[in-house]
Amino acid sequence: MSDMTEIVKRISGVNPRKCMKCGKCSAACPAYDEMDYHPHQFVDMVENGRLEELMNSKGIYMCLSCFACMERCPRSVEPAKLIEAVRLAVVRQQDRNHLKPEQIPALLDPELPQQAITSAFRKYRK
Amino acid sequence: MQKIGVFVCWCGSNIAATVDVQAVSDALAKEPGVVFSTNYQYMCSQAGQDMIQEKIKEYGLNGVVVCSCSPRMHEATFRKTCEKAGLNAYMVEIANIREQCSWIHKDKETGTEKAIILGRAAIAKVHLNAPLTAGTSPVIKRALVIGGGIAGIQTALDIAEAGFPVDIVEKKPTIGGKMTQIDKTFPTLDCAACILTPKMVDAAQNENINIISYAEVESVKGFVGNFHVAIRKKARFVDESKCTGCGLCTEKCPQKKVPNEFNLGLDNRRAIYIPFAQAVPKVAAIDPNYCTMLKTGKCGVCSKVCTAGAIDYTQKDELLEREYGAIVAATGFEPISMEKFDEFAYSQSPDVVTSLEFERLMNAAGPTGGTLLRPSDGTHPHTLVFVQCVGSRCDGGEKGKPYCSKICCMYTAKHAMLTREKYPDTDVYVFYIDVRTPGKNFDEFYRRAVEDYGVHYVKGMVGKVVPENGKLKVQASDLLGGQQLHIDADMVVLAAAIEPDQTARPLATMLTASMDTNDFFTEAHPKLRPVESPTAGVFLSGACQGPKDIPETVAQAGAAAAKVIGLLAKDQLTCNPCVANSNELMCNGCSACEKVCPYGAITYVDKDFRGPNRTTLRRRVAQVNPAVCQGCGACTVACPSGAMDLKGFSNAQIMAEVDAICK
Amino acid sequence: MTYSYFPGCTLKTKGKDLDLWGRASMAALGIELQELPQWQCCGAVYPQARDEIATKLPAVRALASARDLGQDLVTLCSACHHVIKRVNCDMAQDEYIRTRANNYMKLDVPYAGETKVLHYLEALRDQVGFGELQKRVKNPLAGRKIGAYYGCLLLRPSRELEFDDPENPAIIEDFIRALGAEPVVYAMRNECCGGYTTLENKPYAVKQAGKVLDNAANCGAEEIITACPLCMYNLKENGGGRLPVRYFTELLAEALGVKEAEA
Amino acid sequence: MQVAQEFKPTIVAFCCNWCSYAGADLSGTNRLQYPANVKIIRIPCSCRLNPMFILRAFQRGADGVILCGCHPGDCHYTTGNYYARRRMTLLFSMLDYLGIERERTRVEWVSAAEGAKFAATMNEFVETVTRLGENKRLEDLRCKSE
Repeated sequence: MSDMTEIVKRISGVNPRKCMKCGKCSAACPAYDEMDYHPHQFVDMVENGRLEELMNSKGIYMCLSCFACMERCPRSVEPAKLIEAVRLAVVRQQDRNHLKPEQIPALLDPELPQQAITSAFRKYRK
Repeated sequence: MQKIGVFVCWCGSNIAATVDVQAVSDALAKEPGVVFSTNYQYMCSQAGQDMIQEKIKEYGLNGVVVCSCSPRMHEATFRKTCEKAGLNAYMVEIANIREQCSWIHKDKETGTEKAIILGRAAIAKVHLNAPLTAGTSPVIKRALVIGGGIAGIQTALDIAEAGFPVDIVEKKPTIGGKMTQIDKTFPTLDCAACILTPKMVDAAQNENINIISYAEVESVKGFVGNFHVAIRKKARFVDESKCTGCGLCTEKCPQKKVPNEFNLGLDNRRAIYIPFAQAVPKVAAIDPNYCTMLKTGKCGVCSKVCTAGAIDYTQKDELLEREYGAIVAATGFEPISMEKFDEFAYSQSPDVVTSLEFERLMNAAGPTGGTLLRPSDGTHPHTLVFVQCVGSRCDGGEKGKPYCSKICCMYTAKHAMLTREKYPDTDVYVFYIDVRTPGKNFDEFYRRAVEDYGVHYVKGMVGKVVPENGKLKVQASDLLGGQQLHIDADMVVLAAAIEPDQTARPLATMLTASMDTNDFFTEAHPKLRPVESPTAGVFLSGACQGPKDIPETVAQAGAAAAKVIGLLAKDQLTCNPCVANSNELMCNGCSACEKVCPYGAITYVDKDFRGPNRTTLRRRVAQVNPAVCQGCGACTVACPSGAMDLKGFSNAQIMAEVDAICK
Repeated sequence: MTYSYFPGCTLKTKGKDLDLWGRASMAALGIELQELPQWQCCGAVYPQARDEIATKLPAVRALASARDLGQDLVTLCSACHHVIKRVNCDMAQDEYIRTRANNYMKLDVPYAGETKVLHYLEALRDQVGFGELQKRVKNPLAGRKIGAYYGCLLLRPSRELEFDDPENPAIIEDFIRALGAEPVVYAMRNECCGGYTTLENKPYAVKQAGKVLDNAANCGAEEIITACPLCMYNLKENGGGRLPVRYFTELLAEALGVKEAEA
Repeated sequence: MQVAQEFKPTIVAFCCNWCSYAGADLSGTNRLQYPANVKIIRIPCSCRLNPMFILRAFQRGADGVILCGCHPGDCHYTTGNYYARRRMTLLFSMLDYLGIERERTRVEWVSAAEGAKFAATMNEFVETVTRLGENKRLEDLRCKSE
């Protein structure tokens, strides 16, 4: 798991030690109540090697990638990049794709833009 | 024949841990001219100094090399030591083997090797040193204090008290500074005006103090003991000697829509104004950006109502030339602009205010007469949210400051406490990252806010403020409670970071005083010389040197005054003997040196020289005034014939160092 | 003036209105948007991980072909703009990504971020100018109170997007003013609408869209404009019809009189 | 490659007393590392640097020479660093003429507060000079002791 933590830090480019624990990321997060772990916890838990818990969390699929946490962080920690890296660490594993093509037809409605499906595919599977 | 002694310092383990001091002293003992070489634990200690003096006498040393910390630290110490033993102070050279060797290298072999080379360079230089005697220059017994806030006022009062005349230059029409805008002071909660305004009056009445208000320093020339300063006194269009401060003009002026800077634009003033009731000097000023008379030539109401005949629409800026022996920078601070932090909706709602604006809203002389009312609709707020560290402790970049602004934790506790005390029906939240309250009675004060006044302190930050239907929807994190909070607030108060005043940077350039990357003035030594600038004769008072609260500012102001008094008490100053010197036999009189000298220290004289066959040749040669020369060395390089050289840093000495390093 | 133009997947299908009125309006203003010959879908999400190279290539291809044409590249969809602009930053600033992307692409001339990427609104502001636009308006939208909805993709991260002040943007407000209508500023205009979760967590998407629209309506907006097809969908379908939502290009076409001419 | 790694260039750094020498001290105080190849010579002001000193250094076998002074506008002697800047510009074009690589000489403005900048500059400069290899052009063989 510690190798995985290093990979997550490397591909995200995030240095969790820059965090000063002010919680502004979680204060800015519009999806806070949908997530089991919150942006500031991602930073803390990656730093403390608690990656597995994050990888099993539902929160990684609830992050909107709206970058409010990145924009407002006073220390430029960029939690959104970390959350994406954790999500990648999951979906890059075999059979861990979060979204399967056969699920799609049921989700469609006539007005749904392609963008929604394209982005879901890109975010949730490899 | 040179007899050089080498003294290698361990500096405890600071040097000895990464430099083999024994190897260094052994290696340097073999250098030509070295007759004695040793090493010792603390060369700067009394025992170390005694040893140097002893060896000077024992070996008849005529040159000393100390391998130790930076010459900026102890060069003066070792020079004095040697002088006491009868050796000229300028026969001492320091090899910097701590800051520039042991502290930057980890490998002992590398460090030792480098220390030896640095020692060799110093030995090579000392071979060419010559005894130097310092000249003297007179001290002008008058001080200049730039900035008339509490720091400047206190410094000026203390200097004046010691009997020296002092001028305060203040850019605003009145002295007093930021403290005039503050309502109450922490942790005692006494009224700021009640303790400040008597000091302002003292300053005005002290016969040694001359207040030059509404003025700015335009240029500074000269050096310690002998500064020449040009001060621009801005036209206030009111004759200061005639105005009685009755204030009738400020009531009759028809131009009523001028944002009142004293209340931070929360209300309006007239085009002719006295900043506030206790202003010093209590003299009106006309704001040329708004005065109808000055802009269109039609009006003149103030002139008609002024019984003293003080109004003068033709007044021009005035340039004063003054001379001073010492200068104190006391330019203070400003809260940063909230423009780049609009997640807190500062620009979108008048009910989002900065802490300084909140001071005005709580102040009896403020726009609401001391009743806390919302700027948007004048109603009484029930829920208030305070946000700390807005723009402080950021990781640099264009947004925010990397440092802690130091005063915000305490004034926020004060605001929260006062709000709860005056209005027990309010709910007050303070969002904090850390509460920092080092200081006498500070933490007790903060705990009182929490325990006795029921202020809700929440560990976390505010992430978004959304003004909607007359409320401010605050979205914040409560890290200890593990939840995102949503509060419908009536007012949000932002503890904005503080930064040095805008005028500090250009002033530092004029004073050639150094600044740090945040534009705070740098002190000569962070621990041991905290109120002096590295530039001799320039002193630092108050928040221009770093964020500080009122007691600290007053303490530092007094310390700066003590340093100024120490300087002005001297009749003569010892000059730097490392000055330029022209070899008249080589000088060809070209004037190149004279043109580059920034101090006008070089003059030309016609002088008779013996020519061939008993003739006399009259030649034009350069002469350096050693009292004026500051020893920069610009002339030495400009001189095409090589006649000009710098004592203590001569061409031969520097080349010898180069040779020793490159060997 | 001719720009290279990247329409993107949605603008060819569900977001046709955004594209149609965008092109027609620019043409009316004398600017040609030349669709890139062989563009591929940008992927709609910027891959943030540094080791994601293949997913950045469609954007690099678009950028390189605009460079080869010697034109600035205009985008219209917020998502495309976000992806292409950020990939361009990577190509200009990140040697690791640049080297690997170029190794894949095997272009005649390696690409290193030379193309200038502009959003349609930026092109409108900088090339036409909002002052000039105001003069060209045939049907001023006087009396209409319009809320600009920026969403997340256009503004953040501001260090890379450099679109406008990320917390207090003004470009769409200026645009609305140029069309003769009254812009309504509301704080939620730069908050995410939650559209990404419409497949995953519809109740949340509904809740978040509601927050945005409530805030706009409570601040006095009577309609909303956006540049993002996903925001459009989410605010419209999940927003409960609280306010009419339209693409900003449709509004532009209306004001310029392009819409009636086409109809 | 093996040879390039072993090569340890000799670098002379001239630092003005007021800003850069203090900046160098600060990088020591903050324990910021830079290679030991750099040896600092203290001069009162960057304008004290006679271009001759640089030529002398190259002549005696220095591989790189760097001058550090106060930032333009912040000179302790008001204008000294402006003189230095002009003189160095002239020297640079002459060095080109002499065939000494331009990268072997450098001017940097380092304030007393910029300890980190000093260390970073030195690391970078040493790297550049190491890449260039030994300086042979201006070395006077007569000066060699053996």
